[in-house]
Amino acid sequence: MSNPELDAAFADGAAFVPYLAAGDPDFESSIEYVEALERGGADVIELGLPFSEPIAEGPTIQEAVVRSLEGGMTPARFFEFVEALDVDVPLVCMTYYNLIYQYGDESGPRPFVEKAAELGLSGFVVPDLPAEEADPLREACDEFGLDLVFIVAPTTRGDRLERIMEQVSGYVYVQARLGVTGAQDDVSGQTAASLDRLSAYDVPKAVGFGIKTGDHAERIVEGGADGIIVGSALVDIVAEGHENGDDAATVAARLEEKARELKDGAERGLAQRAPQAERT
Amino acid sequence: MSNPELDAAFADGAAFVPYLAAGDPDFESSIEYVEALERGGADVIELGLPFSEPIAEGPTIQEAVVRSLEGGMTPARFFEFVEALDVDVPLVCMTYYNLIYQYGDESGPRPFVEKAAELGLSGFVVPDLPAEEADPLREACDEFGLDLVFIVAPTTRGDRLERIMEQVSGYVYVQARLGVTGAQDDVSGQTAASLDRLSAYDVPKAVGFGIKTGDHAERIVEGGADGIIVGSALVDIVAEGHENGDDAATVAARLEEKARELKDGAERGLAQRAPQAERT
Amino acid sequence: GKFGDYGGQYVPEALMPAIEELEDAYERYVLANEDGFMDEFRERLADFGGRPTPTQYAERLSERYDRDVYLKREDLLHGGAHKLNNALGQVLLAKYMGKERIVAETGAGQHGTATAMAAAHLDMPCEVYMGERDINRQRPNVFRMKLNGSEVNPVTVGRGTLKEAISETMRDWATNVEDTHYVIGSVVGPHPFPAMVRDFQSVISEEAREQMREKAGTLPDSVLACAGGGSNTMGAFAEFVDDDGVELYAVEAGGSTLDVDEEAGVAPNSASLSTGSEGVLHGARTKLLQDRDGQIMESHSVSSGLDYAGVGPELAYLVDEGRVRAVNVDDDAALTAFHRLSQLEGVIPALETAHAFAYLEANDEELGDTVLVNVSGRGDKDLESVIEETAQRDIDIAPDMDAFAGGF
Amino acid sequence: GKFGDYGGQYVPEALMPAIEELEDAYERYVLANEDGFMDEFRERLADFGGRPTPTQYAERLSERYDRDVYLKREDLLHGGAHKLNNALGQVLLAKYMGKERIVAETGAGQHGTATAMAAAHLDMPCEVYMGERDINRQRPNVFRMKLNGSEVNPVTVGRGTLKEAISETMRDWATNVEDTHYVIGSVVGPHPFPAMVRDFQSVISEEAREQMREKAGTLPDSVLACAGGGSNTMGAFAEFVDDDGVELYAVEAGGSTLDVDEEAGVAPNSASLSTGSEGVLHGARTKLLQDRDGQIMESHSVSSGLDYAGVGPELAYLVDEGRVRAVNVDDDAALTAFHRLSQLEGVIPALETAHAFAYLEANDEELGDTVLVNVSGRGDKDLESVIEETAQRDIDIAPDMDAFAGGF
Repeated sequence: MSNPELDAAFADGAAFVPYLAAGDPDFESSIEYVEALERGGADVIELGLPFSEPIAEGPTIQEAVVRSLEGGMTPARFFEFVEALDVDVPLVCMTYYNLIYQYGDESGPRPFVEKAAELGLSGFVVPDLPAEEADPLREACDEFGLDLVFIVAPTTRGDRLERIMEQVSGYVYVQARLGVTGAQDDVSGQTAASLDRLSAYDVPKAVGFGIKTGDHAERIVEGGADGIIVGSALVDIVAEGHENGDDAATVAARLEEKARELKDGAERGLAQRAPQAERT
Repeated sequence: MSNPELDAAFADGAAFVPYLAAGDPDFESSIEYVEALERGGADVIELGLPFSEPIAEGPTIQEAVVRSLEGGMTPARFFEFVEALDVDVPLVCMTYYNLIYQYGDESGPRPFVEKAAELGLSGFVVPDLPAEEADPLREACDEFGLDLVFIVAPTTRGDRLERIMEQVSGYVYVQARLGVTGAQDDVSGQTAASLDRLSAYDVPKAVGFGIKTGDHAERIVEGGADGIIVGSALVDIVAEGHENGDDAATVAARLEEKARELKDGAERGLAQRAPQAERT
Repeated sequence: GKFGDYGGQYVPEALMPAIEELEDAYERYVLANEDGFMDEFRERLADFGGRPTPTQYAERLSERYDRDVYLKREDLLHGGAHKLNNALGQVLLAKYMGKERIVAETGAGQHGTATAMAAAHLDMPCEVYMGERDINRQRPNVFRMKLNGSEVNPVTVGRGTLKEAISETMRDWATNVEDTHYVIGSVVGPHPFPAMVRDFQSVISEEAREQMREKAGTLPDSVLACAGGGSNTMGAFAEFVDDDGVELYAVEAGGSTLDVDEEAGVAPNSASLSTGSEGVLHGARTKLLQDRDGQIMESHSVSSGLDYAGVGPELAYLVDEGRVRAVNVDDDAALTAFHRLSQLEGVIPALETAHAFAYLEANDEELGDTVLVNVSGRGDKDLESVIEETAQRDIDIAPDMDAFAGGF
Repeated sequence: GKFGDYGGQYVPEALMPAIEELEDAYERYVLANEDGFMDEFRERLADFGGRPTPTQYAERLSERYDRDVYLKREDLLHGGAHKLNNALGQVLLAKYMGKERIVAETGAGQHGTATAMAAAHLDMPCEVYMGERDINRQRPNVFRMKLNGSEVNPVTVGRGTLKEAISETMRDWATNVEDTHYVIGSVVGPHPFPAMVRDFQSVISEEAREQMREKAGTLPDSVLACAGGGSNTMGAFAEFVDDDGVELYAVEAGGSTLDVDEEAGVAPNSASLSTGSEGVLHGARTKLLQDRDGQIMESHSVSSGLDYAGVGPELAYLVDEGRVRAVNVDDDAALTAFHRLSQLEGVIPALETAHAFAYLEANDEELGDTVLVNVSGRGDKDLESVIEETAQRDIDIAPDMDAFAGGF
């Protein structure tokens, strides 16, 4: 069901999937930042389309959302943003369901997905859309050949997991711990158990929530993840630059450096995992 | 039942009965003031022993009570005050029942009455002691030969009036209108009707509440009263002098003058009434 | 009109005819239910007031004291305190008597707000006298009275508190006695007020007695109620007085100390039953806080609703007779009990009410297996005082106040 | 979990297992009364909460409108509003589910205080999220929560009001979902919340329906309730929905105007049913105040309790079906109605509640012979707002405010 771009992105087994809110803190800088992520080694980029009520986000990304909205970001601007981006890696739109639902003249997710497909987006992550409510979006994605990524939480088990895994495509977003998005030192969390539960499924597993260093990335990938998703650690760099009034190029350089650290960590993790896997 | 002093005071038919709070605003000045009332023509003087909760008094006398209490007036000081006074007219103590009740070692009114008798006081007016509750005080008064003056209100009729008139001695205090003590321009009020109801009783009728000028006094006596009781109009003079910092002699002179105006008015009223009485 | 030597009618003659008229109305309407007065009163208490109020088993207090503690929830009555029982009764009675105007005094404002509510409900013009100082301490209650359409008349004489407000209301009544009824706020004043207010309030113990039988299967071993003037106290006790096995505790405000300052005329407490002496105030012979001469003292309590130098004559009598035990707790204990009940039971009591719970805390062992406490009112009105008073003390269990430094 | 197209469960996956667990508990304990849950709930509502609340005949309103007006007196419930019905139900359910901690959001503070009371009563640790701006506007309610032992967590993100507090509480829940229950404050959120909160609140109409039969001998021709999130609305309507002859009016806050400022993202009203459009917010598909893109608007009402951009999905459905009429009144009319009810009936309503009475005033002729109005809460909490808002307007019937220039 997955479209080939995302399949390819995860092919090497240590995908680095960074997140930034599109338009944070302004359209132009944000373009530079996203492009810096690619230079730093991003395999897939999650682009946030900010919603006024981001119930799944921690303080770091909430503030990014506020900056982006104050900078004039809207769904229409978001699509302009995607159009303006000069990157080659697949882009996944991360947003809340109401924005997808309201877009266009008819109600329902189809116009939004159609537009996303037109612009070459590869898929969606919608944190407030559990599998139970996902049919209409799933159908639109199928129609236009986009992936629909679902999040699997540490509490997701049994029938629920089954239901999600039937619907997911592109990759599964493995939530490393309970709570909301945000950098956190302890990343061991319930990741191993979650990966274990998912081992039977053939979709790439990208782990997110709390990864902030190359070491974290390394450990996660070593533990069996096919990729790492990093948001808050990168948004922090944007926020800091914004507060200090640093120019966009400087911030972009820092983002690129951080991206490289994370990607390198993931690669190291993969390297260390391979022999172990052979040993068993 | 009346003692001869009060009988004598009302004998001429136009008695002037002024009221002052003893010790207002201080012991020495107050002595001068009371003596000035006698010079001005007082036939009986009502001396107020201030109680902290003077429920029957209007604002003028409430403030006199506050000044007197702040000046250190107590029941013991009150008796010293009476002793220090150099006046020949009968003195009636006006106070609230709790002070009478608490005085001395035994509870009940007897010690207070005994002490009052010893000092030559002629009687009592106790505004919060209706006839129903007056037996103990009445008995003590009888024992020591003092009068107990009762107030008759415009609303006092029938059985109530009967009950009061059985107990009263000295004079009956005819309340000219409803309300609390205080000077007021309209003195016609319900006085005529009250005097009419009382005409069958043989005790002197002194009218109070609201009399402030010689003209008022004249009309009241002409209307059949045996005397007039004046408090607030005199207390006003004390209050004004106190506020202006006038010396006691000046204030005393004003009081004497006011007293004379009132006494003269009462005399005129009597003079006008007499021929009418003959005509019928 | 007497309770032993207490009670009576010590009022100006001008009021006596009105008082006789009221006695007559009390006997006919209240005691004999003429024209169905009591039926209408009880119906309005139910529909407008929210009666019956529950008697609630207090789980966490019961656990704490290892005995069964029940709460009679007068805090749930319309207006937030037992006061409406009386105010509604008297305003309705005034209507039956053909009066056209209501006056009332208020201290903390609870009786004033109850009277204003009742007057609005029954379409009677109402004026409430309130000491200027109390007006400043209890602005929300002043506003509630005004919202209900009552006039609030500031009393500036004296210290500007309840005592002065009562005197001033009596003066208004003496002036307008022919068309006006004075809705007195407690079981005080001249007969028939103490008996009549008790009768209006006795619905508390009437219900509680029945509810205890239902819920506990037994009468309580003891009943606790705070006592200022004593209306919630008599209301909570009345129907238990004949039950010999039920101990009745009137918990007074011990203030900062039971000692009095005769010189200054100040009793830093409101414990008339515990420490007062017999005297005459506001129309009745009762127990008072007075100096040796008989001048009334300035009383004090952290709870302005208990801050009164007198007490109902019937309570004074019942204490002398040994039927009611007069006890007291100080400001600190009351404030701590306020916090304790709020946290343990989810019921924020009036500061008045908190006194009863402070006594329970300190003396639970003497109270028997089953204790009934009258929750005379809710504490919403006291929040500002509680913040201030708590900040001045070191109360372990009090929540952190820092967020509230700005006041309301 | 759907009401037509409305409702659903639009929440982060992390919460879904908890929501499934809650659905299961709802079905077993609430719908099937397993372990006597509903019996215990109803008993606690009676003893702790003071149910039943009366349905009162409003004499002076009836006279004014020349029809029979009845008041369902939820203002008499413990805490001063209908909110306890739900809070107590959910905290008790959390206990049955073995949860060890409660979180809740609050806007004006009414749901927060109700939850804090229920949590104290049932001995459950409780944290309440409240926008910083609301904390500053509603200090007395903040203090009441703290007095009851709850933590109050300020929410500083965004505008700092209810919308943000709900989001923040969901985040806490998503973090602590295993031992924590989220006591949502209205008939909003993901299934089963809308249905469950309705069931806890439907005691209002269950009682009122019976009381109307007793007192009026008939069902009302119309039922009026204010609508913000809609919990008192659904509570007042639920048992009447099947009575075809009973018209149901959900009275929303028209604010200053029904026009919206798309540019600023501000709707100066809270009339989601009257003017909103379908969308997804806080876990459910319902009617919302949103801009063309689907961003949620800042709502507004003189009553902070109605100040919410969404509404319960079942109400949205019933409005679409034509069973409930969505109407609205503006701030001025609500404030005037607040004063009118206070003066005429001696009941000071919450500003929320006043909206229903404003509709009655303007449209009494369409409401039939017998009208039932749900008095969802009392107005004590609103005194400060009322003083401020009244001072900014020219309301004939408002009492003179001069004495209160100093505020509280």
